[in-house]
Amino acid sequence: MRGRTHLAVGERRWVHGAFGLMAWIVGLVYFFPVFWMVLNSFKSEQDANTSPKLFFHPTLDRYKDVTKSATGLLSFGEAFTNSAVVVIVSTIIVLALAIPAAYALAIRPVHKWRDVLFFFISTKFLPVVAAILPVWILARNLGLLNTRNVLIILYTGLNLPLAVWMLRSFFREIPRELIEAAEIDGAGLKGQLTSIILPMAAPGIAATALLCVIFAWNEFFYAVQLNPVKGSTVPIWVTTNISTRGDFLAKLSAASVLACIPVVLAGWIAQKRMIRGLAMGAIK
Amino acid sequence: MTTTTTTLRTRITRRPLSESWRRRLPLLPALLFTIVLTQVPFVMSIWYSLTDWTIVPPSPRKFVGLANYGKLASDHFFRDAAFTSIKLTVVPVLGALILGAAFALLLDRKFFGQGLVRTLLITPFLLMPVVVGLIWKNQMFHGLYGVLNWIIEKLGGSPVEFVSRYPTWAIALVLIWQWTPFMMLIMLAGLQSQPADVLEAAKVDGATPFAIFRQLTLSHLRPYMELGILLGTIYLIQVYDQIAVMTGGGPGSTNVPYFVFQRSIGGGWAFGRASSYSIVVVVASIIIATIALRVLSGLLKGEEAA
Amino acid sequence: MTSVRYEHATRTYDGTSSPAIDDLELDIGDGELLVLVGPSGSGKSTALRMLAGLEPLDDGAIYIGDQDVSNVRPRDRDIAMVFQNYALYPQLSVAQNMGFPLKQQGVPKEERTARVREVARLLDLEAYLDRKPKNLSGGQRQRVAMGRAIVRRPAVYLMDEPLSNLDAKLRVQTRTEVVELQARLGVTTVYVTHDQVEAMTMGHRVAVLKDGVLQQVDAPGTLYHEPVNLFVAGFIGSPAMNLVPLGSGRPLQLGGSTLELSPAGEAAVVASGANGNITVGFRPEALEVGEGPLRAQIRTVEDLGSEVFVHLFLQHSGENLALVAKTSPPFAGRPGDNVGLQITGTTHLFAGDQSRLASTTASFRSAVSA
Amino acid sequence: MTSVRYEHATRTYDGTSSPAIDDLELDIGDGELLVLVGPSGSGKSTALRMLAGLEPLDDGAIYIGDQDVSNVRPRDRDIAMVFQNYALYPQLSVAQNMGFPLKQQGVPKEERTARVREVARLLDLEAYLDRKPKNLSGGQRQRVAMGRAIVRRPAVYLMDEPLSNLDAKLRVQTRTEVVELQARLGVTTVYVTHDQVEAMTMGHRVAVLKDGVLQQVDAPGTLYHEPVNLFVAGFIGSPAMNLVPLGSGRPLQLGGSTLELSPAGEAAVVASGANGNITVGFRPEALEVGEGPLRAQIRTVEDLGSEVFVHLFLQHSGENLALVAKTSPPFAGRPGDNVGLQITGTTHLFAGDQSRLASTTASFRSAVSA
Amino acid sequence: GGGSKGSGSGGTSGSSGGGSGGGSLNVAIVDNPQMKDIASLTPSLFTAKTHIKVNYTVLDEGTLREVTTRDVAAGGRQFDVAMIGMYEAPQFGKNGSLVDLTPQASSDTAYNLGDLIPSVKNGLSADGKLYAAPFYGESSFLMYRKDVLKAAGVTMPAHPTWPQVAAIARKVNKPNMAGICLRGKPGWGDLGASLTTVLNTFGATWWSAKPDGTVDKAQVDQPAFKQALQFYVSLIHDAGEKDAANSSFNECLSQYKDGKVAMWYDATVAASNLEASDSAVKGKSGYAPAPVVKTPASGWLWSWALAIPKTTSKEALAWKYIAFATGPQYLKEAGAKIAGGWAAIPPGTRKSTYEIPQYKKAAAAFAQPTLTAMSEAPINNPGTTKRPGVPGVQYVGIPQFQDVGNQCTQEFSALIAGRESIDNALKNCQQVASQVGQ
Ligand SMILES: Nc1ncnc2c1ncn2[C@@H]1O[C@H](COP(=O)(O)OP(=O)(O)OP(=O)(O)O)[C@@H](O)[C@H]1O
Ligand SMILES: Nc1ncnc2c1ncn2[C@@H]1O[C@H](COP(=O)(O)OP(=O)(O)OP(=O)(O)O)[C@@H](O)[C@H]1O
Ligand SMILES: [Mg+2]
Ligand SMILES: [Mg+2]
Repeated sequence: MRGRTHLAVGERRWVHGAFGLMAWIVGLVYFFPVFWMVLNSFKSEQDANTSPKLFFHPTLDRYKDVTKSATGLLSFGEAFTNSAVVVIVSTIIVLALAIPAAYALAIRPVHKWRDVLFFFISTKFLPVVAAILPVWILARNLGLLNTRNVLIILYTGLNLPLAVWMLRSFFREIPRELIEAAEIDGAGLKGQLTSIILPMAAPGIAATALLCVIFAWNEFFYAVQLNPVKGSTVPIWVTTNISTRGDFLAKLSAASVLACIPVVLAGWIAQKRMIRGLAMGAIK
Repeated sequence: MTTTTTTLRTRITRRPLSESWRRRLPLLPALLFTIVLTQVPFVMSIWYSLTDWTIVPPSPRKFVGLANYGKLASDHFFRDAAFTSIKLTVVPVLGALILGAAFALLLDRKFFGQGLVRTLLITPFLLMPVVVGLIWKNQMFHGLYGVLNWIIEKLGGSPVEFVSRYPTWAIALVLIWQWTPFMMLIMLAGLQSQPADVLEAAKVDGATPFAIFRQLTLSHLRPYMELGILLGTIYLIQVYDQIAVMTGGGPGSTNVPYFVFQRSIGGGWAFGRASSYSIVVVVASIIIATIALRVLSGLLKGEEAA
Repeated sequence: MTSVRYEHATRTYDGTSSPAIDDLELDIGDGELLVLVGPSGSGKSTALRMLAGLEPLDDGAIYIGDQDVSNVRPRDRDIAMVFQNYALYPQLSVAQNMGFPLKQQGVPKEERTARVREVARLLDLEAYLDRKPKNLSGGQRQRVAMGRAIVRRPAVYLMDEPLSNLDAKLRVQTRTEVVELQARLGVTTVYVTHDQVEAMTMGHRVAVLKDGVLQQVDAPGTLYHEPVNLFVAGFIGSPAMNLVPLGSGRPLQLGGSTLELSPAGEAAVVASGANGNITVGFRPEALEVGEGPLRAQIRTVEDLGSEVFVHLFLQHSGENLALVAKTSPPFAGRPGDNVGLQITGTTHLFAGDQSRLASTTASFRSAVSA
Repeated sequence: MTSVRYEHATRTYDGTSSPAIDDLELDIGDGELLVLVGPSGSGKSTALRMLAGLEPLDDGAIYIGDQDVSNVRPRDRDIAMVFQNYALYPQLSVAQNMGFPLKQQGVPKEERTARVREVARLLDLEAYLDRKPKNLSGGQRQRVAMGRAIVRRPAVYLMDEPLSNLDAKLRVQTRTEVVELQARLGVTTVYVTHDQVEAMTMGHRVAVLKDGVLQQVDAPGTLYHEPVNLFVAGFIGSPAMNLVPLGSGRPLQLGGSTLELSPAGEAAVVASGANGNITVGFRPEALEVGEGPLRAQIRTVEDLGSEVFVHLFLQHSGENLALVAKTSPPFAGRPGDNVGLQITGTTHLFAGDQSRLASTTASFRSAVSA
Repeated sequence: GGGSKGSGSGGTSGSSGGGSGGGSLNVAIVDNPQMKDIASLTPSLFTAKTHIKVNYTVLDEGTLREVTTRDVAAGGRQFDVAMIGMYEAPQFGKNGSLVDLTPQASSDTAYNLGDLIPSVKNGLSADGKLYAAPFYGESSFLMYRKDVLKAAGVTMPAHPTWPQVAAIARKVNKPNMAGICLRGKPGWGDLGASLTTVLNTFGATWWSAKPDGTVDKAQVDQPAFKQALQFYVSLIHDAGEKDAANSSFNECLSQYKDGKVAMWYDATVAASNLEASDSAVKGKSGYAPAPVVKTPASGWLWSWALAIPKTTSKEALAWKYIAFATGPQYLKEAGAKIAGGWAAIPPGTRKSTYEIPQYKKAAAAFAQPTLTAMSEAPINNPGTTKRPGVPGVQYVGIPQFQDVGNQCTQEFSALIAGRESIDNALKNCQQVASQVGQ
């Protein structure tokens, strides 16, 4: 009201201000590499590959370069579409599988639920690199190489343990009485999920989904090994701007900026909800 | 009353599934999916590890028993990689955790532009690992054109060849940079889940901010820290992209995933040998993970199976 | 026929050693309103949860009508329940909360709306139908929980301290509504409360639990005037009955006075063998302060405006015995005054095994004159 | 000198339009126990939080002793507070919770242990000292919160409904302990409660809040017998005072009878100009059921054992007016009976602006005979 | 040919090939500028005429090798045409994983097989069969700043030796301009390539050969090897570029263009960058053959070439594409159409390239030195002793070299960075190299 509402009683204004200032400094320093990348994306290759310069002729040419599409080459648009499809579909499947599983681990727990949970999370310790060959052979034999489907399946597998783990803790936060009340009021599994559990765990589900999206959007290794061709995703597109015989930093920066925008935007928009979601019950 | 009784009766007679199957059913799709997706390749890897299979030059897969495992025992490159792996997991996880906690504490109070600063701090986590590695290597760490050296020179120091001279620390720094926001989010969640009334009670009870932090906040954050360590470890133990683009391996930067990569598709093409490495890694990881999870099961404590 | 019957019903929670409900035998008639009371942790909520199907039975059975429902799922039991902590659906509006059970039954939308509106009017909630529970005060939330239960016409109502968070005025009002509604619909109801007034006024019968064991089931007046044992005597009524252990000597002595029983009372004591330690109980309103052979000192005086509680100390076998008397204002005594006491109402006698021997008239006689 | 003074203290929460505490003027003497009452949401907790330094003042000032503490940090105010929702430290054991404020003051470990143990004994918590709060029942938690406050010897105690979750018996016991402790230590105390008995019996004075505005501060008896306005009259006492708006006609008419005031009362009404609508109030215990000119019908009878509430309907200008009378048992009337009513105690007269005009004796006279 | 196999090449390759009326191909290429140029010209120069749609996958060298090697060797059928290097071509050819291109190439008169630079053709062949058609070729030579050397009063000999170059480097070395840029970044194709040419001419070798040309013994622990490595590393330490352990072609290119180094030993293709119109050092450079010590020539030879995996079902279409991409016609058409102009057309594959007038003009500064370097590359006899894995200069043409080279150059790079001792590095490398052939 009077601007003093941020101050607790007896708190001194300059102390408050000093902490604010410190946070700003930390934030700016921390963000600097990203800022530098964005800055470089507006430079010429010449300017980018030399001593740091703050003053230069900004140009959008690198953006033109990287978005210029030639038939036959993976274009930004295609990569973006592919990424979007792969990420969205896999995240939806993850949630569709993880929600019932989390229900069975948290709300009406199965016998030995703890072991099941350990199993899920322990699969995250399998080194992705080490599994690539059998995975590649399986994909080859199933005719899945060079398809989006193989990425959808793998990203689902990558994120599923995390999602089960997190959703289980969120579901545990839902007061037991609510579920009991719904049961007494005559609701079955579907009724309980749609009217109680999902709406209540919504911030948690959103946080989980966002993490899945981030990890899937940025995944490079499986994508390049199993589907490097035209059907591939944004990270592959970004690396096509790297060159072994010539400068590429400015172009790469421009490409990276474009590639990161969707997830960065999603992260920025969802950060509050994400914190709320995590606070809800990432623990327990 | 009579109508209720009859509906009651008809409902009672219908009981298709036993209780335990009704409970298990929702779990099965996810469980089957995970088992098929992780265990089938795992079993295949076990089989490969018992052969001398190489792709280049193509050789017939010959069963060699445990020979690959025998050679592994004396492989000091593998040991070095394991050691590097530990360093490149422990240092970034702890570093990111500490920094993340510090940032979270800074962000937990209201100030002008709080949302914006949080946004700035969160961004590194959202970037692609490959891109992060390249930016840091070429634009921050570069011996000649890097911003860090530029600053060092402006301050009168002599340039440092960060990546080639201190590869472990350079990679660790980048990993810390990228994972601090994640830890920060978790810590922030922890701080914000701290009940406001408890903090008020502490103030009234005469506790200074430092006393509140040490005596109350720290223990409240504990499970959140454990979660951060768990998730951070899971992802950081697998780091590959940043190493590939920053150093391309070498002493001090080849961790186990990169080592396995080199032995297999990265040029070794010896899939029999490489598979034996992965099996060892998987088994070791699971042993460590199980111990860690049981120790950490502060995370699951107090939840009795219902 | 929707009577309810607990038959040797027993429930022990995992990780605890003694049962929360122990071998409960209880018959509740069709259309009866049974009030369930007992100290905190005595198993009241557990008893309701067992009936609702939320807790499995470890032993015994529960019947609704003549059907054994021990293995029937909650949603198939046709029960409506008001939870102790409301258990409102936070993301649904008040109207949706109250309409939820109807929706699950497939009641068409218009009928749902109409019935919800009717109940909301009854509970004075019409103005809040579109709000979310978190924007309601505690009392309003509790009324929504009540509304969600009574919007249905189930076989049985279960209400777990449904009025505990209402302020005094609203509480009186809502209590009356509940009683009238229950009488009108004739739905068998189990009602848990820790409020003395509710316990005494609402139920056809009152059941008293202690540590999971049923102590007494009776009409409220019977409970008040003829408690079966020490526990019930001390639990029903506020301020509580004065209970004085008088040992086994004869005649009964208190603070230098002799307690003279009516012949009937005397006979009962004798008949019981007069063994064990006898405890004498008399309610605060049966203790008259002013004249009387018993000498006591006033400790505090609590003037509630409409009545006065006088807390007294009595020297009895070397100890300070605390007693409470209730009188009408004005009361002139002050803390520290020495006053005389006499019993004017019923006196209860309890045997060493805590059971009641007799309720009789009695009076103190100065020991000196004896 | 640890008197407390609110001086024009005002607090408006962000996002709300009207102040939660509005221009509060209140003097609390050194060593006084002031009870704060008011309906839910009236600002009781806010008033305590302002005094504790947890809410900034938007206007006015607060003094502890003769120091203006408006800008002093909570930890420097030397206050101990029992929070409405306990606010226990979940990660600390009961003993650590209670020892926390002492630790902050640097009290050495042995002394801390000793003092905690002493308080635990007082509150019957000795068996639980090593438990974490989440393993306690609601009542036990509340006692820990209480213990954490009283283990200190602060300048001021603030207690926000500290006994609300205890069962009747324990409540009476703890209430007595608190009063004795406060008297012994002489620490200035502000005590919030919604319990009528506590309000009437614990405090030296009682302050009544409504919508953030202080209505009356007085000794409990004064409050009960001479409420300054309609709100206080209706709020204090349970069952509440019967309040009947009688309009502005003279003589005052109720249900076909005439209300005949004492000369003093009549004079007061006349002196006030007799304008506006007069409301008449009389407490349930002042209403005698049986003989009397006023004819009413019994609606329900609530027999509490120790007393009986009779709910009545009275035809008054075409409407059913609800009245309550309180009598001693036994009461023979049954719902539906027609009975006569008469006023036997004080009658309060309130003006159109809700303020009390006079408290006087009055009686009804049959209109027919007038 | 494998035309009878089903068209199971996964998701995106639309219609099955075989006919001349169209179809589509999956082609994997490396991320060099010349490859990107052809990718953007393919629709107009190839698809428009043949109606064959070409889907390119552009990958960096390392990833391309991972993906194509596995695809070709294990039959993934991910690609119909794969770009492979000179290192792989003969090996894969001998393994039977690649289609022999000789019949088609020799019967296709427009393709003009005889026009290929012989050393390149030789390097891509095994047992006289051509397994990959060269798209791009390079050798290595020494680039130096004429102005800088002149200012320092030194002249570059026409055929410099390494000691001479080292002396010049040390002489012109200044705090703000290093004497020479040499590769130091780990990788058999990075540090491994430059260093191996130095090893060769110092008389060192990775392995000795048995009489039949197969691997005999690892020679990393021999004095000559240590001497060469010592020479290379101390030259970098004394007069090399900053952060050498991190530098390869691109890093040296930036520094050379930025005036931070006076000399640079690297791929001949660099010259087209230095002489490009926007280059700050245009016209200031001289080009000398790769320095030598004990051998007459030491320049490397490398080619990126297009090959057809045996597993593809579209052999005919694939050849059509290869004939277009590596044929003489493309070279003539591309110059006018690509952003870099004539100087940027794929060099080092055909003799006829060096007769195109526009190219001769645009590449006047380096065309001749490049052609000479390529022709003189000692592809069958790189060192002073008999070694396995020929043809091959800067690599040993055996499957294990990739892995050995990677691991050893990691050690050597650490040595350059000063994190490792030379003895330890050599010991580790010897251990790795010794595992070959056991
Ligand atoms: N989930 C549980 N696990 C273990 N013990 C429990 C559980 N719920 C209740 N109890 C124990 O069972 C006993 C009966 O609990 P119950 O909730 O039925 O008491 P109550 O009579 O409803 O008490 P209140 O008046 O406090 O609500 C108590 O001792 C309690 O501690
Ligand atoms: N943090 C807050 N933000 C906005 N409004 C608030 C906040 N806290 C309390 N209020 C409002 O301020 C008013 C006074 O609240 P307060 O908690 O002081 O009431 P109270 O008298 O203690 O009530 P109760 O008896 O229910 O505890 C209420 O209308 C309440 O809704
Ligand atoms: Mg209960
Ligand atoms: Mg309050």
